[in-house]
Amino acid sequence: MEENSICIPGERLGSSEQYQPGKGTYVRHGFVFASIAGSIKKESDKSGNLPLIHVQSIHTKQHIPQIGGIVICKMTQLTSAFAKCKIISVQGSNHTAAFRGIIRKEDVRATNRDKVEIYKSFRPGDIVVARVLSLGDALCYLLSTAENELGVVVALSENGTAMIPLAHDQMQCPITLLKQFRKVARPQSKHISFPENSKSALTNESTV
Amino acid sequence: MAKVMLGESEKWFIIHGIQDDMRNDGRSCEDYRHIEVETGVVSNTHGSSRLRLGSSELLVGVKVELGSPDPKAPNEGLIHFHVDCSPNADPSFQGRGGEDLSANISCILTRIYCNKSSIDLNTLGIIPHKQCWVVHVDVLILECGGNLLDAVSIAVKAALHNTGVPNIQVTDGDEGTQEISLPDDPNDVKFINTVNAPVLVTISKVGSRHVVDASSEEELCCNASLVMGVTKRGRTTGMRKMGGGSLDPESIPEMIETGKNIGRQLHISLDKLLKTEQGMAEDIEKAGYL
Amino acid sequence: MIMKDDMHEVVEQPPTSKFQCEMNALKNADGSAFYSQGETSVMVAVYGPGDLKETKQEIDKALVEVDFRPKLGSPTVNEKYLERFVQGVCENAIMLALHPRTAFAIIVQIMQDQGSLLSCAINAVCVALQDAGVSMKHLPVAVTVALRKESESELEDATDVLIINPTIKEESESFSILTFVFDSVNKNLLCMHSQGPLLPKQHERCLKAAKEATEEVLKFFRDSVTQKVAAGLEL
Amino acid sequence: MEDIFKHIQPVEYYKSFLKENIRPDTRTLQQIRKTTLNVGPITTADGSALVKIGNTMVMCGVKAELTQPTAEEPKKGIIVPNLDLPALCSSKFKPGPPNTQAQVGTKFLDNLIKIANLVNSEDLCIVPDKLVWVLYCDVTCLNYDGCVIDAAVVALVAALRSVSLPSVTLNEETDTPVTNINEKTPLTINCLPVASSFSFFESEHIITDPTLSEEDITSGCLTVVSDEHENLLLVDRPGGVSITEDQLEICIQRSFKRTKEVHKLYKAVHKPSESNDQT
Amino acid sequence: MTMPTDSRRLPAPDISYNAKLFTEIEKLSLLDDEEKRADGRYVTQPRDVFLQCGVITQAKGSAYFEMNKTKVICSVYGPKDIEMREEFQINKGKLKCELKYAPYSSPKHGDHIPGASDVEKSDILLEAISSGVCLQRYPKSQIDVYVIVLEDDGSVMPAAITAASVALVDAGIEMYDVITASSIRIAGQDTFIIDPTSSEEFSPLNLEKSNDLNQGMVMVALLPSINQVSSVVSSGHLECNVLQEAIRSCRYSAQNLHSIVRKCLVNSLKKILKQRNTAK
Repeated sequence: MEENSICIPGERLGSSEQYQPGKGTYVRHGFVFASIAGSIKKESDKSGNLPLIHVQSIHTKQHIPQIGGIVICKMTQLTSAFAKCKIISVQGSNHTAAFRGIIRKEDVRATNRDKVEIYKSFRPGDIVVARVLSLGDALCYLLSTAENELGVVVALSENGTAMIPLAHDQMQCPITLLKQFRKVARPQSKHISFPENSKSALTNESTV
Repeated sequence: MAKVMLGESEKWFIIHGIQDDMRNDGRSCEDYRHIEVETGVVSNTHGSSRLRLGSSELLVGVKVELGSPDPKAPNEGLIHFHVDCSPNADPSFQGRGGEDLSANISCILTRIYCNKSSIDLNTLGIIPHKQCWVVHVDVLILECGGNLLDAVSIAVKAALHNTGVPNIQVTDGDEGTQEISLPDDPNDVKFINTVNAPVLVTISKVGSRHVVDASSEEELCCNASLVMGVTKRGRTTGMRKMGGGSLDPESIPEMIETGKNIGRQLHISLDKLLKTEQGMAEDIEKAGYL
Repeated sequence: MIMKDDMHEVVEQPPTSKFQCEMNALKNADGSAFYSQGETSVMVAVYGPGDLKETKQEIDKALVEVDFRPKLGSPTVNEKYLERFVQGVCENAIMLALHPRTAFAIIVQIMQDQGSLLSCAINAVCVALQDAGVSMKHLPVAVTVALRKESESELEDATDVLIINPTIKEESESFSILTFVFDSVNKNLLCMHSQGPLLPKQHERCLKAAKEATEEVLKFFRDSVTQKVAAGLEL
Repeated sequence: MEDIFKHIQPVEYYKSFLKENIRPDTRTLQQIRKTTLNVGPITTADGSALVKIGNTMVMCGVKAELTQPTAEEPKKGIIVPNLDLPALCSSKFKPGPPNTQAQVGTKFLDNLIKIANLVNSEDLCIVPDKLVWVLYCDVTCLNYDGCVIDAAVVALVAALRSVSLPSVTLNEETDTPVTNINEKTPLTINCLPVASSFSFFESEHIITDPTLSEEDITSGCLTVVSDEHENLLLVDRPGGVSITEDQLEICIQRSFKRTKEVHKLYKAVHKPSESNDQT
Repeated sequence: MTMPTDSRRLPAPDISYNAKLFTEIEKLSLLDDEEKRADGRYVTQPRDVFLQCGVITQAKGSAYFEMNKTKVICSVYGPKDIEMREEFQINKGKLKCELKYAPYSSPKHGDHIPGASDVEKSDILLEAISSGVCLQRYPKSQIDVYVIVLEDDGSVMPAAITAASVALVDAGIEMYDVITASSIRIAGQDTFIIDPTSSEEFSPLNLEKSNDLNQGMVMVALLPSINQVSSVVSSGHLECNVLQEAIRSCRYSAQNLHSIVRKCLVNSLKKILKQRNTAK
C-alpha cells in the first residue's frame, strides 16, 4: 500500500505486528483496520517502536471533547461555587448542539486557588478557552482554566465592544475605559495586533 | 424490559456458563422454561388465553368484528395485532414508554402471519368488496421475564385456536343486494383453523454459543439474536435479527436449524395441550346442560 | 369608515364606540386587556417577566411566548400563523435586554371574530403590555385595510373602495386585505401582511391610508392610558 | 480560524464582510443564488418537482386521489398543501409533529393557493356531492439553508403544473368509480406566482435571498409573492426591525425582477422534452 | 372510526382512494418466457445505482442513494450532546435512527403520523448499522441518523441501510466497516430474484397461484470486510434450506454492492482532495 493512498472504513491496513495503530484505525483479530475515510499516513518511530499508521480524515470531522483536550466555551451561568458553560468548539469543529461544561471554583486558577471568586473571573457570555479535566457526570464535562494560556479570550463590555486584556485578572473596554475583572488568557505574542481588538483577542487559542 | 442490572463479572459468569452448556437456572442451551397456557379465560371475548413462561406473563384476547375488506383483496378477511405493555410489568411503560416495544412486537406478529398459509384469510371473507370478518388480537403484557416474543406468539396461537367466529348467513336481498344475518345461538361458531399458525422462536447468541428462551439476565448478555416464526412442519414464516450486535455468517445456519427443531417441539406440545383444553371445555359445557 | 379614492371623502362616519377597551380586565394576570374594535373583540393576558426552564433561557434577553387561542377548540395552523405576527411585533417593541433569562407569556384569546382580527389582536396586546407596565421602545399600532371593487361603476380604474378596519362581511367582498403595523415613534413599518392581488399603486395607497388611520388608534391608546392613570390617582 | 470566528461572533463576522459590500458566500447584497428546477423526479407522485436555491433543496410531490366532497362545498375539489421540515434537513428541527415554523409555512402555502387561485377547485369535481379529486401537495425540505418558502412556492407551482389527471366516471349501478388511465388531461394552472424573501441587517442593509446563517443574525424575513403581471399576491413581514416605506418599495421592485427570471425557468421546463434548466 | 384531527396540519379528507384502484390492471408474471423480468433484467441482475455524498450541506454527513426508481436520502448529525438524560451512557455513544416515507413515495398517499411499520423499519435500520459504528469512541454523545424515502420502488430497506452507512462515513464517524445490504424475492424453490422492484416484492396480496410453497423475501445487511451479518429479515413462507440458500445469495450480492460503494466513496474523496489542492 503506497503512502497517501485513500481508504474507507473497514479496509485492512496491515498486521498489528507491523504497525502501531493510530488515529482513525482499530485492531481486530491481529490486524489494523481503517475506521474513517481518508488518506493513509505512516510515520516511522525513531525510538525503535513499530511505525505508527493512522488515517487522516478528508471530511470535516466532528470532534467530541476528550480528556486533556482544549475546548472553547461560552459562559452561561455563574454561582459562587462554579461556572457553567456551553462547549461550542472542539479542535476546530463547531458544535451547534453544544455539550455542557462546568468550571469549578478551584479549577479557575493555578495559584491562589482559595481566593478565587467566580464573579471576578467570568461573566455570562464570555468566550473562554479551557482544558477538559474529566468526562464528568451525565450533564457536564469538568473543565479547568488553571493555566496561564487558558481563560477568557473574548469578553464584551456593557456597550457591546470587545474588551482589551490589561493584566492576568483585568480587562478594559476601549471606549468607556471601564475596567472589569476576568481570568484572562495570556495573549500570544504572534497574534497580538494593536489597532484591531476583537479579532486579536479571539485568535489566542490557535496554538494552545 | 424489566430493569435487571448486571455487573461485568456477573455477565462473564453467565457467558462462561453458557459456553459449558450450563445456564444459571440449570437448563441446557436448548431447554425451554416451564410454560403454562390457559385458554378461554376472558368471557367477553371471542377467544382468549393466558400464558406464563418463567416469570413472563401475558394475556391475549381475540375479538371478531364485521368490517370492510381491503380493496386489494376483496375476498379476504383481515387480522390486526395490537400489543399493550402494562405499566405493571415495568414502570418505564407508563405513558408512551412501552410504545416502541409494542410496535415492534405487533410488527413481528404481522410479519409471521402475513402470508397465505398461516391463517386462511379467505375463510374470513363474507361478501366480496363489502363485508368481511376483522380479527383483532390484543396482547396485554403483565410481566416481563425474558423471551417475551416467544411467549406472545404461543399465547396468540392458543387464543386464535380458541376463537369462534359466528356462522353467518348470507341471503340475497332485493335488487341484487345481499343481506347477512347473525345466528341466534351464540355457540353456533366456527373455530379458526390454526394448524399452520406459526410460533416465534428466539435464538440468542451469547458468547460463541446460542441459547433458546433466554431469561432477562441472559438477554442482557446477548447482543444479537434471531427471531423466527416456525410452523408445525418446520418451515419459517418470517425472521428478523434483533439487537445491536452482528452475527457470524457461519453461525446463522446453525441457529436456523436450532430454531426449526425447537419450533417443531413447541408446536407438538402446544397442540397436545390445546386439544385437551378444548376437550375439557366441551366436557364442562356438557355438564352445564345436564 | 369608508373613503372614496382621490378626494378622501368620508362616506360613513365611524361610530364613536368603534374602539373599546378595558384594561386590567383579569385580576390575576400581570397585565390584561379586553379590547374590541367594531364587533371584533379579543382578551389578552400578559404574564412576565417570569421564570423559565434553564435549558430555554437566553443569557442576554427575555423570551416572548405567544399563545393564540381560537374562540372554540384547540389552536390550528390558522392561529399559529397569526401568532407569529403578534410574536414578531412584541419581540421588537418590548425591551427584552432588560430582563435576561426570563420569559413573557402573552395569551391572546379571541372572543369574537368579525373581521380585522389581526390588527385587533396586535392592538389588544399593545394595550395589555402597557397595563402590565412592560418597558417598550415604542407602541406598535395596527390597522387593517381592505380594497373592494366598486360594483356600480363602469370606469376602469381608481374606483376601488378603501375600507379601514373592515368587518367580516366587507372582508369577504374585498379582493385584497392588508394589515400594517407601524411603530408610534418613527411611523416605520414594523410588520405587515397583505393578501390578494394588488398593483403597486394600490398598495401605496393602502399604506398611506393606513398610516393616516393610526393617528386615531394612537389617540385612543393615549385616552385609555390617561383614564387608567387618572383612575389610579383618584384612588 | 475563520470558521471559529464565524461560529463565536457571527454578527461581527458578517459586519466585516458588509464593510466591503460583499457577503461571506461571495455574493453581492442583491444577488440571488443559482436556482435549479427539475420537474418529475418522482414517478409515484402525480406531479413532482425538485427545486434548489443555492444549497436549499426542496421537493414537492402532488398526489391526486378520489374522495367524497365536503357537505358545505359539494362541487369543489380539495387541495391540501403541507410543508414538512423534517429533522433530516437541519439540526434546528427535531423529529415529531410539525413545529411552529412548518405550520406557518403550511398556512402560507394554503393562503397562496387560495389567493392566487392556482387551481380552480371546480375543475377537480367529477360528480357533485359524490366524487371529487383531492390533491395532496406535500412539500418536503431536504436541505434547510434559508429562503425555504421561496423554494417551496416554486416547487409547488411546478409540481402542480406537471399534474395530469386520468378521466374518471362514476358507474351509476355499483356506485363505484371507473378510471381510464389512458385518457389524461393536464391540470389548468391559473397563475404562476413567485416568492422572494429579504432580510434586513441593522435596518439599513437589505439582503436578498438570505442563507440560513444570514437569517439567524437578522430578525425576520420579508416575503413578497408576485405574479408575472406585477400583481402583489402576498406580502408577509412578521415583525423584526422596522423598515421604511422606501425599503419596502425596493423589495417589491426586486421581487418583480425575480419573478421575471423564475418565469423563464417555468417556461423552460414546461416544454415536455426538457426537464432541467437553470437561471 | 375517525382519527383525531391533527391540529398542526390542514384538515384533509378522512378517506381517499388512488384512482388506479378502479382500473383493470393486468397482472404481469414475474418472469417472461425468456427468463427476463418486467424491466428487462435477468434474475440475478441488480439495478444500476447512483450514490452521492454530501448532498445535505446542513448536516454533518449525508448521502443520496438511487436504485433506478427507488430513491432515499439520508443525513447524519452529531456526535452531539445527548438529548435525554435517561439514555446517558458514560462509556458509549447513543445512535438514533428515524426512517420516514415521504407522503408521495408510494402509490397510496401516506399518512404523516408514523405507523407501527415505520417504527419497525427504523428499528431494523438502527440494528443494521449500529454494529458497524465504533460507539465506544463517542462517550456521552448521540449520533442521529435520518432517512427519508422519496420514492419506493422496492428494496427500500437495503437502500436505506447502504445510504445511512455512507452518510456516516461522510460525517467522519468512526466505523468498523461500510455496511451494504441487499434483498431477494423468493418465488419458488429455485427462483431467487435479486433486488426486486415494488411489483416484484413479496406481499400476500399479489401472490400468484403456485404449487411451490416457497414464497417470500429476504434482506441481509453485511459488514463485508470483516464478514459479519448485521441484519437478517425475512418474510413469507419458506423452507429452512431455501431460506439459508437465499441468505447466502443476499450476502453475495451485498458484497458486490460494497465494491461499487467503495468505488463511489473513493472517487468522491479524490475529488475533494483535488479541489483542496487546486484551492491551495
